Amino acid sequence: MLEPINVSLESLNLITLAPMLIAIAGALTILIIDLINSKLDKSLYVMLTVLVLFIDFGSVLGLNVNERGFFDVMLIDGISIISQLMIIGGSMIFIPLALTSKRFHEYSYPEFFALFLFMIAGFQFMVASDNLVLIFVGLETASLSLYTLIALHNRANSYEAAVKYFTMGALAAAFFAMGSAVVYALTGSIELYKVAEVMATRLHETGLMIAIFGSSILLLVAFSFKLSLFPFHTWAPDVYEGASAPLAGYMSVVPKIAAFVVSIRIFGMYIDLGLEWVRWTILILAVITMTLSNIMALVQDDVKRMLAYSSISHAGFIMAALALDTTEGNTSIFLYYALFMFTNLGAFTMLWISRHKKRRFNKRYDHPYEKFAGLIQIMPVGAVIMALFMLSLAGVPPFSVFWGKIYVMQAAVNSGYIWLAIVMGLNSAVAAYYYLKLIVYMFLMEPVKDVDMVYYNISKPLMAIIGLATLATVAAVFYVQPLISYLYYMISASGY
Amino acid sequence: MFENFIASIMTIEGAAFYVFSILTIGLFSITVMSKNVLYAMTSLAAAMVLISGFFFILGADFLGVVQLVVYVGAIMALYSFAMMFFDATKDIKEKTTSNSLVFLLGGLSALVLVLMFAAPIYSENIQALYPMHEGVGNAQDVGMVLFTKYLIPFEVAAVMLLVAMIAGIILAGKKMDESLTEDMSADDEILIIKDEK
Amino acid sequence: MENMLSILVFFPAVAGLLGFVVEKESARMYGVTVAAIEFALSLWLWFSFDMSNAGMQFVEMIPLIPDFGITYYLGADGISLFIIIMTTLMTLIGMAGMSETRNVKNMIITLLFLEMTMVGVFVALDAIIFYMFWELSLVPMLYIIGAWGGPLRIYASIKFFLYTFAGSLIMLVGMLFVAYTYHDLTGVWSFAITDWYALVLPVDYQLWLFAAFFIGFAIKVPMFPFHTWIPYAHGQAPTIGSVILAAVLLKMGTYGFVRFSLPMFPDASVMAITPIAVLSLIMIIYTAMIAYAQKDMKQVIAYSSVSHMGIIMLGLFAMNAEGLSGSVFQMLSHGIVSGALFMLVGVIYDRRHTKLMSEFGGLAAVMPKYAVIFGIMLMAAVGLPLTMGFPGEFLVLLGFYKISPIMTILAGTSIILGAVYMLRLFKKSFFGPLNNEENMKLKDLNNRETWSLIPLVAIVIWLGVYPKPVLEPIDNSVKALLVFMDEKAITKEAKDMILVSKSNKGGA
Amino acid sequence: MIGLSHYLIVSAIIFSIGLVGVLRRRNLLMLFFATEVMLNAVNIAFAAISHYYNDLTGQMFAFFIIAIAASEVAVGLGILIVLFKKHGSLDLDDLANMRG
Amino acid sequence: MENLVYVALFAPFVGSLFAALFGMSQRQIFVGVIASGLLAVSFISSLLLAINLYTTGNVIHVTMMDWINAGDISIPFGFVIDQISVTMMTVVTLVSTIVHIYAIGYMDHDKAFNRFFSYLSAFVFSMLILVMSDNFAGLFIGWEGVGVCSWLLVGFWYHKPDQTREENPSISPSWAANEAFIMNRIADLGMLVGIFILYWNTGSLQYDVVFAALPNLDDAVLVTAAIALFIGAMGKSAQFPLHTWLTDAMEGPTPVSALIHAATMVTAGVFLVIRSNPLYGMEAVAGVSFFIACLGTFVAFYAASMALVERDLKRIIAYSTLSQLGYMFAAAGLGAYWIALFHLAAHAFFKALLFLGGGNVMHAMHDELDLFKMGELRKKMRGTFIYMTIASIALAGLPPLAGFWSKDAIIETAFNEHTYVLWFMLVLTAGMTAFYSFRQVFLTFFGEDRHTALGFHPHEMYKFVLAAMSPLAVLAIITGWFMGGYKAFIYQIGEGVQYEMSEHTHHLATYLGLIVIFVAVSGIILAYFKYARTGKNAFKRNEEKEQGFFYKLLINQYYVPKIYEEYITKPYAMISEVFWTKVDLKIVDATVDNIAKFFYVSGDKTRAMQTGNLSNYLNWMAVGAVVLLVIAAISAMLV
Repeated sequence: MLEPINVSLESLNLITLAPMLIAIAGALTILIIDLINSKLDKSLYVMLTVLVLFIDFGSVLGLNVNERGFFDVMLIDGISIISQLMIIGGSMIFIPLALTSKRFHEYSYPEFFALFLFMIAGFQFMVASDNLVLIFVGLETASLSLYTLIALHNRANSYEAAVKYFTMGALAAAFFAMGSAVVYALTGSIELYKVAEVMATRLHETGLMIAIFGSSILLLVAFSFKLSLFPFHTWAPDVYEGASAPLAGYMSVVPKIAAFVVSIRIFGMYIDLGLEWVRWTILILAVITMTLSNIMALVQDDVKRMLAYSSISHAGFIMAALALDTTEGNTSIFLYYALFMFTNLGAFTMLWISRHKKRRFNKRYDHPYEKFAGLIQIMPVGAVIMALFMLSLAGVPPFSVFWGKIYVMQAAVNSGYIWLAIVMGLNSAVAAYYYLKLIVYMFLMEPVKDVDMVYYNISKPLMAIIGLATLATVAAVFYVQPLISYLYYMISASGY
Repeated sequence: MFENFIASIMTIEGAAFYVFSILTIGLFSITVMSKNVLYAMTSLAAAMVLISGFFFILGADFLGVVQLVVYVGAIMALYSFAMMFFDATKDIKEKTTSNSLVFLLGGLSALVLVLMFAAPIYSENIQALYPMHEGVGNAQDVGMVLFTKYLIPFEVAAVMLLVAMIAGIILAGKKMDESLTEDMSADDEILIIKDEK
Repeated sequence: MENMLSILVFFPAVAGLLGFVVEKESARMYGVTVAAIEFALSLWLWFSFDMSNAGMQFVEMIPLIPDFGITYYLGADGISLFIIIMTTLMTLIGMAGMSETRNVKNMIITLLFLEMTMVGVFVALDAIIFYMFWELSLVPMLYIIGAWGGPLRIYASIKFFLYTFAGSLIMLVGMLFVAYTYHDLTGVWSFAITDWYALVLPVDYQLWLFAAFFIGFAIKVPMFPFHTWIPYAHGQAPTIGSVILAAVLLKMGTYGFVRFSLPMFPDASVMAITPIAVLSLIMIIYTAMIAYAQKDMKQVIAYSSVSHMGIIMLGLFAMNAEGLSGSVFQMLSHGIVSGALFMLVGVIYDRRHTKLMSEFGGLAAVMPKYAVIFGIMLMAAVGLPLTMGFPGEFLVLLGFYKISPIMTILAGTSIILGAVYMLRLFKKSFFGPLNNEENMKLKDLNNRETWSLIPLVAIVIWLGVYPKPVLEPIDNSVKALLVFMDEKAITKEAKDMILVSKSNKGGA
Repeated sequence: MIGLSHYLIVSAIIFSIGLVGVLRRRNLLMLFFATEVMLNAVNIAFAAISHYYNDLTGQMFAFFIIAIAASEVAVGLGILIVLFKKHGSLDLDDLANMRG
Repeated sequence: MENLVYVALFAPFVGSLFAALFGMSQRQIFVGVIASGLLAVSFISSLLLAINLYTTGNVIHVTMMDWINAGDISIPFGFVIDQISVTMMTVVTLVSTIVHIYAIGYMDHDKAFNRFFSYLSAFVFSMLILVMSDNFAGLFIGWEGVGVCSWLLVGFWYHKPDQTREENPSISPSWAANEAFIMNRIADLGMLVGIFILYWNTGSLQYDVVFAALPNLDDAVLVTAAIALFIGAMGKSAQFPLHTWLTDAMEGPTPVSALIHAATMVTAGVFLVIRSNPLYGMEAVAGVSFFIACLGTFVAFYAASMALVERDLKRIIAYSTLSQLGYMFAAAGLGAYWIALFHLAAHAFFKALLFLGGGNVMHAMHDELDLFKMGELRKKMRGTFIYMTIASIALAGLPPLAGFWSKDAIIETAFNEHTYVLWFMLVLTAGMTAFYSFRQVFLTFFGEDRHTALGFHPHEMYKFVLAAMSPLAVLAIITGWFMGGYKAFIYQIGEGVQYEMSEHTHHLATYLGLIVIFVAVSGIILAYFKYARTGKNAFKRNEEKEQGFFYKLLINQYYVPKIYEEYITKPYAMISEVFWTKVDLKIVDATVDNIAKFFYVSGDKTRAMQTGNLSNYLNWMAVGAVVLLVIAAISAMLV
């Protein structure tokens, strides 16, 4: 018989669980409310979700840095706090986008909001642990919710997107599991801090390198899928296109932040062990990703798809920063996403508000460039705002993404990867073309059809979100400093 | 080498291993290659039963049971319902991707993985973090770890299953049949402001 | 007025924002008034400028991102002062003389934003702030070319934007590397150019960085072989766009060389003399010949503009105060003269909607005032003494003679080839019999056109006869720059090559 | 004696079989089977490692993999059902509306 | 006295501005009158300065203000009134005044009367800057200024269309103007280079500083500087091979030709050499100087040869100008600077007179210039006839008129320097000069009346114009008499300009003079027999002779303009076109576009990987994973 185990409540450090529990409790509340009264309007659920997220945000802010909890499964370090804050923040911007002036299928389900909160809880678990099991389970919770959210948009394209995403996700999950198995076989542990210790002692055993490299590759395949690195990115454009515009914008930011945190933990570990090979593999993948998706974005006819490719390119950009494995590099990841989040969500929101079921400009696409032709004449303010987002994405100072971009490039230069900085620069130049293309359509061309407006789907909450995104994009220079110092502090405090 | 093989096959464990290995590999191959969904599914179920056999050999009794219950019981049941729903009992026609590429990839991946696992991956020096205890049943051991160290993942897994359930219900639900966002016949997606009010 | 430069930079931008409120019909007057106030402000800057001080004045410094060393840091010296004044002047004149009638309000607002970015580039003393204005300046120009341009306007505007954008990104990497080196050596992050000046870099670093900055600046200048965007940009741009482009935007490139490349990389600059001189020579001769082959008046001016930029480039690398001061002076002169020439071409384009020389001939008879002003500007463009074009060109050639007599002679062919294409242009359009029916009834300059051109004529002559008020502050700053470069240079070759003025030899 | 490697190699082979299935299959249902195969292969590996290290972690992981597989099936089948309702087919090749 | 300097300098400028004010309005006589009056003021001031200088010997040096100060260079607007500049000033202002008055009559009917005066006065102002400046940069201002004014004035009748070279060798006024400007620019580059050399070696551009520093310089520097400056002089003074513009410049109104292309501007090159006599007089640059002399002699002969067959009245005079400039250069090159300067002055007077007379003829003949269409005009244009004869005698170099003294001195110099070849050439040229100048006189004023048949009814010029020309006529006669006085005057400058014949030459002077006179008279007589007779012996055009090789060679100016056109102008245009259409558009620009296109096309290509088919996506993923695994395995084995 085993001895009973005595565990003190303090040693569990339950507070580390609070944020996720809040999200889960929120989700359950929504489900219960629905059970009580099923005729309630989406606005109620939107606001409830925002409130839950608000509390969640507060509880994350209250966490202390570098704590472990619950038999060391939970890990609350700097990056887990900042990533949770960003995940919740991004979600708070995203969810009010449900308040459109038109009715959409997914928002008529209260479950949509419950799943959304579950997904956030999943992401939070994913980033707040260094245990591969919890990472895996968190990841799957979030992913399964996300697949459903995509499918709920309820169009042929969304099903197609969901299926593609799901199937490839399942394959990636298998790779993740296999990778974990190899890691486990190598070290007898699946907790990364322990893995790092053991692996360091086994690095020089003969014949073992193949397993070490192999494990890194298997895990890399899984996360490259999540982060949409070449050649595992193929799902991304289709899924972004099939999903509703705000969800696509959301997907290009929040799940990636979570995946980046785990990647920092896993691949940072490998690189820290002195495995330059892993660093180079990631670097090369990152470079190919940013270049290839850039040139593919060049030829797109649809703004949403173009933004999808551009999001892939941005992810490649950041992945390169990850490979640097320096504090600056890691800071730049979060800084970049913090800045990119507003701009990209803003851009996708602009597409969202231009959504119209019947007034289509193109059979195949929802948002072809032609739709925006001459927008400056039809809706000048909208055109200017969209142009600001595009310029920001292109990396024109002083708009937000520029600051992220130079920070990434500076990090590359600081680590001696000047060629990488140059490649990033040239890629930005190529990228400028397709952002410019939209600006050209909006400002320099004549409207294609006689339309008196393009933004059919606009409502006050959406305007507020766009206003916020615009403000964050334009005034970035004023908050970059506190942001950098906070991020840098948090990241260096957690030792990355 | 060959003597080793003979020696290993002579033990019960060894014999069982080889039998199970050959059977699972064969059955899974059928799953993958068969044109008939029914055959594929049946062979999948059978192979899974055999895999639980592996678990029993390896002393993971609890896992073996779970494998039987969840996989063979739940998952296979789901699949069979799905199969009935999709009416997929007939042979299916598939345009297969070029077989040479597929087998090349499969072969290469097998080769590399085998090479990886053939490496001296096992180390005597590794201390078990959560050792199995002599004379304690596997289920009890597992329970002890599952409800201390792995309580959180366990709970998250519960949430995940809840998510899966909700997702399954709403996706398969009747409400999904009508698409507001696409069907032109459906009620216009515009809910002009007056409705909102 | 401590924050004079900030006011100078942001006044047009604020005015531009407020301009959205102004009613369409009144927008033009609004723009002209704002530009006039801005010009007055820049003149005030001149009057409060301490002529004897060669260093930075009106310095403002507000930390923006201290962790990353980015500071809102502005200042002006003798070199930038006049370029700023020229910028405000040309914006004012361009706006006053603008004949555009489509979407005037948008044009005015765009121009005001453009003015902000242009002034910003010339007063920024922080590399990132510089880069910010540098990049931002592309956007309004893109819009101006793209929205009001000719049939190929979209191609031209995109080419303009992407070309310069690509170049400046390489430059950005260079900037980041300098910042990194600075951090490496001092432990402090800083993008302040004045901090960077203190950085003594090894020669190979200098060369690489020089190359990175070179690409950014050379495309803007535009140096051969990066010049091909400019014929399109000029060819398609509306008059006002060409005026600003030629007068101010191109100067950003040459200004960049003075502000960054020379003081930061003295050794590399000295090593780069020959390659740059060769490129400049190609620019001077090759584009002058191309200008000769043109059939379109505006293209002649566009290519001539490139050719003249070659002279400026040459002067920058003369490594002596004569050449460098001349070069800076030539920037001003080129700005005013080529701006005026583009306006003049615009005048005839407004009347005839063509710029082909073959359509004209004998214009001097029907448009005498126009011919006179055109003639004066043309003479200034070919560097006639007592016009503004001369002192700069003369000093540049004089200065560069010290480096290489042969190259100077080749560069000097500019005065011949310039005369060749300019006189051909003048002959074809203004001389000869008045054959074309359509030209017979052309009206001479109207009041608006006259009064926007007269100030330029006055300046061209005034600064040709008495360049001292402008040349002296420039020269002071240039001399200080050379002393600084000489002290900073680490190789013997560079120290030998950089010629410090005798008046400065005793220690600056 | 059967060593760890034996199990792992079996696991590797089954994993590859699963991969071949994923590559070959055009019917989504059958494709899902193949992913199950891959996950099962990993389970064998985990159980074996667990056994040889005498450590329970591997069994835990395998346990969670089973749970994950179950949820995936639920969601996956849900998606398949809506898809089937819309398209009337589970063939991948019919599913290429979005491309380029 | 300093104020007088400014008065002399700025009076024409004021006149120019004043005229410019009325530049676009109707013809106003008072504009011409005022401009002429202001020039007279300038002349009087110059004269006073000259007298002052002559009596006191004090060189006046004024600095008006700074012009360009950069680095170590410091260029002021400074003016020096010494013997050389005052000579030039007096000559220039005198001739200009007369030409201005003349132009009031000559340009009477021109719509752009006011503009003309503006240009003409501006020219005088520039010329004065050129001669008065105390530094090379100031000289260059004037140098370019006169170039522009020349451009404006040659192209004054800009409305005339281009013609073929056969119809009109000068093509059109505007073409000629451009040619003149561009040719001058070529030379100006040489001059600039000379200025640069002097600056970098002496640290200044002030004449006094530069000349003081010359002895310390390397020979090579001196030689290159001398060559470079002389190239500048060659352009302005139309020396071979930059001479073609001068004859074409005759497209301008005749007063312009008289003033600019005879009396003043074209002599600027000679002036430059004289001004730089400390440089050209140095041992080290003796070779260059000798070359100058040779080139001068060659041009004298070369131009005279072309004048022999020319039929265009003005072009003949232009060739004679060219030829006389050659004389001046010969003198200057041989070191006889003061003689060159003296010939310059004398030439200015008689050549201006000749041109103005030619202008009268042209005015009378309604711009017809073909000598073969004139004849027997002396009866209708007595005054003009007398003036032109005086001027032609002076040009031909018969005593006691001005041309004899100065030209004879030059020829004597050539003898004195033992350059007998040059001497012989110069003597021969003198004969040719006499021949062609009298050929022109005879064809115009004597012989058969050929013009009436063609419908010309010539009439004499206004009286006031003829009166205005009289000072020139007087000067053309008497200038030579003051040679001795002038010599004393100019010797005040110093050794540089002093030149004395050797004893030996002095002895032979009379004989040498006689030889020249003999040759000249023979030329005149030959011309008389050929062209002046009437009746049976009257001159007839010989078409057959005009097909001869020499005739064609000469009438086509030795085919030099044609060569320039075929081998310089056309190739230049062609290469320009190639550079533009082939190099710039097809190579440089296309490269840029192709880089962009490359990205676009590769985007289109890679887009194919996004087939939309999930199976392909899975394949991509599997391929990626397997490839990475294989790479991992291989690199692990290599590690």
